[in-house]
Amino acid sequence: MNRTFKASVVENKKLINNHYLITLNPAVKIRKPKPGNFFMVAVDTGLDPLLKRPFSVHRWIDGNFQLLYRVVGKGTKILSEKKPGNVLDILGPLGKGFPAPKKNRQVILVAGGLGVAPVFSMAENIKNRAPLLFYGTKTKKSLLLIDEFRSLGIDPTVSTDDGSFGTKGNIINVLKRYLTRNSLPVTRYVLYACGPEVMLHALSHLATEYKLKGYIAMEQNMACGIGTCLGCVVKTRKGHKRVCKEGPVFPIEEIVWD
Amino acid sequence: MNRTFKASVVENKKLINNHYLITLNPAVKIRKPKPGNFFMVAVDTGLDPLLKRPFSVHRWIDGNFQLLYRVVGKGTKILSEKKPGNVLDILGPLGKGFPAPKKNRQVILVAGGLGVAPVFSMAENIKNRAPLLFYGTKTKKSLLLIDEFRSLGIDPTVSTDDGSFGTKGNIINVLKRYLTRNSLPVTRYVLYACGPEVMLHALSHLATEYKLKGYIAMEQNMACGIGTCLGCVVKTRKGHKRVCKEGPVFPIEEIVWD
Amino acid sequence: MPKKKNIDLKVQIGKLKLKNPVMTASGTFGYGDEYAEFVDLNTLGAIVVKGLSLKPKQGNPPPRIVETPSGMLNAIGLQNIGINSFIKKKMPFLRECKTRVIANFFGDTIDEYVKAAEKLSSVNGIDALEMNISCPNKQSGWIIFGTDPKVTYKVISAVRNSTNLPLIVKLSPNVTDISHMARVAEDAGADALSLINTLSGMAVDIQTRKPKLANITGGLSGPAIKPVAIRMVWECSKKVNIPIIGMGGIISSDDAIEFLIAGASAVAIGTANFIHPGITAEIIKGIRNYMSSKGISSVKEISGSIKC
Amino acid sequence: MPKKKNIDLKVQIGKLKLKNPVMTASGTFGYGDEYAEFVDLNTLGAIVVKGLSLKPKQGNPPPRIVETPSGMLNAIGLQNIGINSFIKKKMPFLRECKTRVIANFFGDTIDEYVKAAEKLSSVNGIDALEMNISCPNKQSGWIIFGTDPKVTYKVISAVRNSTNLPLIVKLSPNVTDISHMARVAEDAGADALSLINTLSGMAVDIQTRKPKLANITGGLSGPAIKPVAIRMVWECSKKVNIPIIGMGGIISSDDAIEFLIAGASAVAIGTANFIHPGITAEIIKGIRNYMSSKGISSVKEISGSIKC
Ligand SMILES: Cc1cc2nc3c(=O)[nH]c(=O)nc-3n(C[C@H](O)[C@H](O)[C@H](O)COP(=O)(O)OP(=O)(O)OC[C@H]3O[C@@H](n4cnc5c(N)ncnc54)[C@H](O)[C@@H]3O)c2cc1C
Ligand SMILES: Cc1cc2nc3c(=O)[nH]c(=O)nc-3n(C[C@H](O)[C@H](O)[C@H](O)COP(=O)(O)OP(=O)(O)OC[C@H]3O[C@@H](n4cnc5c(N)ncnc54)[C@H](O)[C@@H]3O)c2cc1C
Ligand SMILES: Cc1cc2nc3c(=O)[nH]c(=O)nc-3n(C[C@H](O)[C@H](O)[C@H](O)COP(=O)(O)O)c2cc1C
Ligand SMILES: Cc1cc2nc3c(=O)[nH]c(=O)nc-3n(C[C@H](O)[C@H](O)[C@H](O)COP(=O)(O)O)c2cc1C
Ligand code: FES
Ligand code: FES
Repeated sequence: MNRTFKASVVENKKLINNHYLITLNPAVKIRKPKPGNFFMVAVDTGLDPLLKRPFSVHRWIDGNFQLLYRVVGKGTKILSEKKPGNVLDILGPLGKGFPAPKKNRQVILVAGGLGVAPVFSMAENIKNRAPLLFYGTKTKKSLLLIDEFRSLGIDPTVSTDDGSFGTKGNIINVLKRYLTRNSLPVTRYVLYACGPEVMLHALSHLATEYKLKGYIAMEQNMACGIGTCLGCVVKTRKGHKRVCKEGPVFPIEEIVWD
Repeated sequence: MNRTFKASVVENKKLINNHYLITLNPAVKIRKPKPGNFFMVAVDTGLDPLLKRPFSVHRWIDGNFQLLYRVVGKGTKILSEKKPGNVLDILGPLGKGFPAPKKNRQVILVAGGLGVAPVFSMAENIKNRAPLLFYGTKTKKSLLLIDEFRSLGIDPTVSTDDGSFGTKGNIINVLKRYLTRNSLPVTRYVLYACGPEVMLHALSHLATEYKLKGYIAMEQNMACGIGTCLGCVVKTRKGHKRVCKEGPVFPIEEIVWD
Repeated sequence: MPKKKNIDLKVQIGKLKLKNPVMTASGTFGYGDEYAEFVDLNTLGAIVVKGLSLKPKQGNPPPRIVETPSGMLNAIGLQNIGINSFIKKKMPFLRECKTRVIANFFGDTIDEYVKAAEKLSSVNGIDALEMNISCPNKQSGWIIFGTDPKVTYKVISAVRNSTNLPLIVKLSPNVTDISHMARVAEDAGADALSLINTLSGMAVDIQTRKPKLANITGGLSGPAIKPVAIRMVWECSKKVNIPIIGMGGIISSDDAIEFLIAGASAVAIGTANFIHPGITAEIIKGIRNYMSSKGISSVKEISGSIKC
Repeated sequence: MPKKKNIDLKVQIGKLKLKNPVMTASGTFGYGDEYAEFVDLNTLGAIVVKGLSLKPKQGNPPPRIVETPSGMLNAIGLQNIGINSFIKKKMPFLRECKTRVIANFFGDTIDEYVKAAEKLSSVNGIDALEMNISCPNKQSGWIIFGTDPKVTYKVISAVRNSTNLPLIVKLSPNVTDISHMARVAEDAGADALSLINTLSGMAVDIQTRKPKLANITGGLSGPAIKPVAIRMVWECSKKVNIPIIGMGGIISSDDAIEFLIAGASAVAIGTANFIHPGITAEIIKGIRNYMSSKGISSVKEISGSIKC
C-alpha cells in the first residue's frame, strides 16, 4: 500500500480557541496507523507553504482518521480554513509508534497540552489495561477529551497551570506525588508520554530519579518525514536519531537533554 | 473611496472549457468601474502566487462585479477553485478605460477570444449607439456571450479559425472586407478592440491602411497595477507607457509593434 | 509582560534622524505620489525614490517582470525621468510630506555618479542620498560597480567627496563576501549601508524557449530572498560600525523585526508595496505592537539584539 | 505537431551514459533505499547519494531545518555514515538498482578529498564521483573550498589525479562570478559541473531572538532559488565545454525542461523529493510528454536550445 495519498476533508471542527479536529477520508485504502504514528499533511497546493506538516494520528474510525491540531503558524492557519470536500495531499502513516506495554505493567499515560492527541490514541488501544492518565494544560478551557477518556473507563488526573481545574501546577509534580504515595515497585510502571519539551524533560528527570521506564513522543522540524533529509534529529545516547524514523517515540532514557 | 478591498465570491461558474465567470461582492462600497478598467486580484493568501492578477471588469451589477477569465497558469487555476463565501483581496478599479465615442461616430467593437470580456462591458455602455461587433475565436465552442450581445440589440459578426461558426479565418480580415464593401467615410468609424496581441497588431495595420481611429486594450505582465513598478510598459510613439496607468486602453496609432 | 505606553520608534542613520525605522525601497514606491491614496506618507520613516540618473532613461523593452515562486524578477533597466524632471515635477510634492526624502541614484561612469550626487545635494528637501552600485560600469566593460572592491571604493569615495548629505551605499548581494564589500564601503566614507539589492536571476519560457524577460536576466526580489538578505545583514553588522538598512522580502512586521534583530537599524519595504499598497503603515503598527507586548521602549534596543 | 513515438531520453555526462537526464540531488535522497517504496529506482537517470566523508560525521545539533517562503534552510552539517559503512551497508542495495550510482563526497582538507576519491574509485558499482566543494577548508581558516579560485583549482586537480571515474564538480553559488569558477573547475579537470548548491541564508525567531537553526546559517534550497540557479546554469553553459547538471528548485517537469533549455545536460531533483517522494518518476514522464507533444526525438536537442 502506497503511503502517498489524497484525502478529502469530512469535517474540520473548532473545538476550543485555536484547537481543531479534522476528519479525513483517504481516497484509497491506507495502512492502519498505530498510536504514535504521524502523517505529513500538505495544507495547500501552492509552493508556500512548501513543506508538509507533521501531525500525530489522533483517532482511526472505520478507515477515516482524525488529527487534533492547534493553529500556531501559517500552515495550521491554512489547514483550519479547509472545508468539507477540500482535498489534501498526505504521506503516512510514518514513524515508530508506541510499543505495546509488557504484561503486568501498570501503564501511566502522561499528556501535556496537545500531546493529548496521540496519548488518547494510545489510551484507546490499551483501555483494557486500565491505564492511569496524568494530563496537564494551561487552563481549564484548554482541557480536551475529558469525556472521551471517561468513556474509555479512564478517569484523568488533571492539573492546570492556573489552577482553574484539577491541581494547580505542572503535571509532572502531580505524578511525582502520586508515585511517592504509592507502593507499587517502580518496575511495575511504564510511562507513555507526549507533550511540550519542557514537560518531557521534567518527566525524564523524574524517570531517572525513580528509575522508571517508559516512552516519549518527540517533536522536531521536519522536511521529508521518511528519514532522508536528516533534518529532524534529536540527541540520544547513541548519537543523533531521526524523529521521523527511529522516533517519534523513544525510550525515555535514550534522549539527551541540553 | 479606498481601492483596496475584500470581496467575497458570490458565484464562480464554469462557462465552457477553462473559461469561468466569477461574481464578486465587495465588502465595502467601491468606485464603479468603467469599461476597460481592471482589477488586481489576489487569488490566494500564501506567498505563492505572490502577485495579484489583473482582470478586466466584465460586468457591474448593482455593486457586484463580474470577471470573465480563462485558466492559463497557476493563479487562474487557483481562482477557478474558489467557492462561494471565499474572500479575495482586490485592488481597483484601475487604469484608463475606453473613452466615450464622439457623437455621430459608428462604433466598431472588435473582440478576439477572451478580449470579449471588456468589449462586452463597452457594448453594454453604448448599446444605444448601435455598435457593430466583430468577434473572432478559435472555434464555435469558445464563443461566449452571443445571446447577451443579442439582448443588447447587437448582432455579432463572427469568425472562427476553424470555420465551425461564422466565417472561417481571422476576424480582422472579416472586418477589412466589411470596410471595403461599405461606403461610410473612414472618419465616421471608431474602433474599440481587445484581444490577443496578434489580432491587435493586425488591426493596427488595418487602421493605418484605412486611416481608422480607435482604441485598443493592451495586456502586459503586471506587479503593482498602480504605476509604480514600471513593469508593465509597452512601446508607444511617445516612449514607454504603463499599461496599468496610461492604459490599458491606448489610441490604436500610439502603439509601436515589434 | 506589562504593555508599554511610551514606544519610541525613532532611529538614526548617520546624521539622518527618522521618526521610525520603516522606509520604502527604491524602485518600488515610485516618487511617493502614487501611494498617497493608500498610505499616509507622513507616517513613514523615509521615502526612498526610484533610482535617478542625470539624464532620463527609457529602460529595457518589455516584458520586464515575471513572477517566480514567492518572488519576482524585474528588469526595468533603471527607467527614470532624470534628475531635472524629478526636481521640477516630483520634489514639490515630496517637500510637503512630513517624512524624510532619500534620493536613490546611479551612473554609468564615476563622473556621472559624482555629477548626480552634486546636483541632488543642492536640492532643498532631499535629506540623504542612496547610491545604487548594482549598475554596470561603462568604463570597465559593463561589469557591476558593486562587485569589484577597487572600483567600489573608487566610486564611493568620489561621491563621498562631492556631497555633505548622509550617504547610504546600497550594496550588490551578488558577491562572494558581502561583509568585505561592506567594509570597503565604510572605508570609502559611506554613512550607512542598504542591503540587499536584488539577486541576479533568470526564467525561461519552455514553450517559446525564450527568456521570460526581454533583458534575459533580471533582479530577484520578494519573500524568496529574505533568508539570503537576513544572512547578509547579520554578516555585515558584525563587521562594520555604520548602520544598516535591511531589505529583501519584507512582507510583514515580523519580517521587519527579524531584520532589526539580525542587525539592521532600519528597514525598507520593496516588492510588498506591489502586493499590499498600504503595507508600510501596517508594518509600522506591527513593530509598535511587538514592542508594546514585549515591553520594549525603544526600537534601538531591538537592532542587533540577536542571541547567537 | 505530430506526437512522437520514439523518444530518446539518453544523455551523456562525460563518459557517463544515463538512460535519462533525471538524477537525484545529493542529501535529498538518502542512499536511495528509503525511496524505493515511492519510486521505481530503476527508472532514474542516476542516484546521487548523500555526501560522504572518510569518517562518519555527526553533523550539526538540531534544529537543522526551517521552512522559508517557497524554500527551506538546512544546516544538516554533512552528517553521514562515512565511506566504509556506505560501502558495506548501502552499496549492496545500490548495486542491484538498474541505474547509475554517483557518490557525492567532501573533505576538510585536500588530503581528505583525495583519500575519499581514491577509496570510492575502487568500489564496484560506483559510476561517477561528485565532489562537493561548498565545504569549509580546515587549512585556510574554514573558508569554503569553492569560493577561492586558487584553492578550488588545487583541490579539483588533486582529486582529478586520484580517480579515473567521471568527476563531477559541484560548485558553490555563493560567489561573485560563477562562470569564472566553472572555468576554473574545467581547467582543473572536471568532466562535468553540478550547479547549484544551496545559497547561504539565515532566519531568526523574533520571539526568542535566536537564529532558527542551531548552526545560525544554513543552505537555502527549493523553488525560491530556481531563478538564481537558471541564471547560473545559463551563464556557465556559455563559458565551458563540459556538461552541466542543473538543479535548484525543480519541482515539476516544466522546471526540469527550463534548466535543460537554459543549458543543462541533465538535472537533479532535491528538495522536491521531500514534498512529493515520487516526484522524480513524474518528472521523467513529464519530459517525455513535452518532447512528444513538441515532436522532439532526443532530449539532447533541448539542452542549451535557449533563444536569446
Ligand atoms: C511527529 C510530530 C507530531 C505532531 N503532532 C501534532 C499534532 O497532533 N497536533 C498538532 O497540533 N501539532 C502536532 N505537531 C506539531 C505540528 O507539526 C506543528 O505545530 C506544525 O507543523 C506547525 O506548522 P505551522 O505552519 O502552523 O507553523 P510555522 O511555525 O509557520 O511552521 C514553520 C515550519 O516549522 C515547522 N514546525 C513548527 N512547529 C513545529 C513542531 N512543533 N514540530 C515540528 N515542526 C514544526 C513546520 O512544520 C514548518 O515546516 C507534531 C509534530 C511532530 C514532529
Ligand atoms: C489589463 C489586463 C486585463 C486582463 N483581463 C483579463 C480578463 O478579463 N480575463 C482573463 O482571463 N485574463 C485577463 N488578463 C490576463 C490575465 O491577467 C492573465 O491570464 C493572468 O494573470 C494569468 O495568471 P496565471 O497565474 O494563471 O498565469 P501564469 O502564467 O502562471 O502567471 C505568471 C505571471 O504572469 C502574469 N501573466 C501571465 N499572462 C498574463 C497576461 N496575459 N497579462 C498580464 N499578465 C500575465 C501573471 O499575472 C503572473 O504574474 C488581463 C491582463 C491585463 C494586463
Ligand atoms: C521593480 C523594482 C525596481 C527596483 N528599482 C530599483 C532602483 O531603481 N534602485 C535601487 O537601488 N533598487 C531598486 N530595486 C531594488 C529594491 O529597492 C530592493 O532592494 C529589492 O527589491 C529587495 O527588496 P524587496 O524584496 O522588499 O523588494 C528595485 C526592485 C524592484 C522589484
Ligand atoms: C537537506 C539537504 C541536504 C543536502 N545535502 C547535500 C550534500 O550532502 N552534498 C551536496 O553536495 N549537496 C547537498 N545538498 C544540496 C542539494 O543537493 C542541492 O544542490 C540543493 O538543495 C538545490 O537543489 P533543490 O533546490 O532541488 O533542493 C543538500 C540539500 C538539502 C536540502
Ligand atoms: S524529516 Fe527528514 S529525516 Fe526526518
Ligand atoms: S503594473 Fe506596475 S507600473 Fe504598471
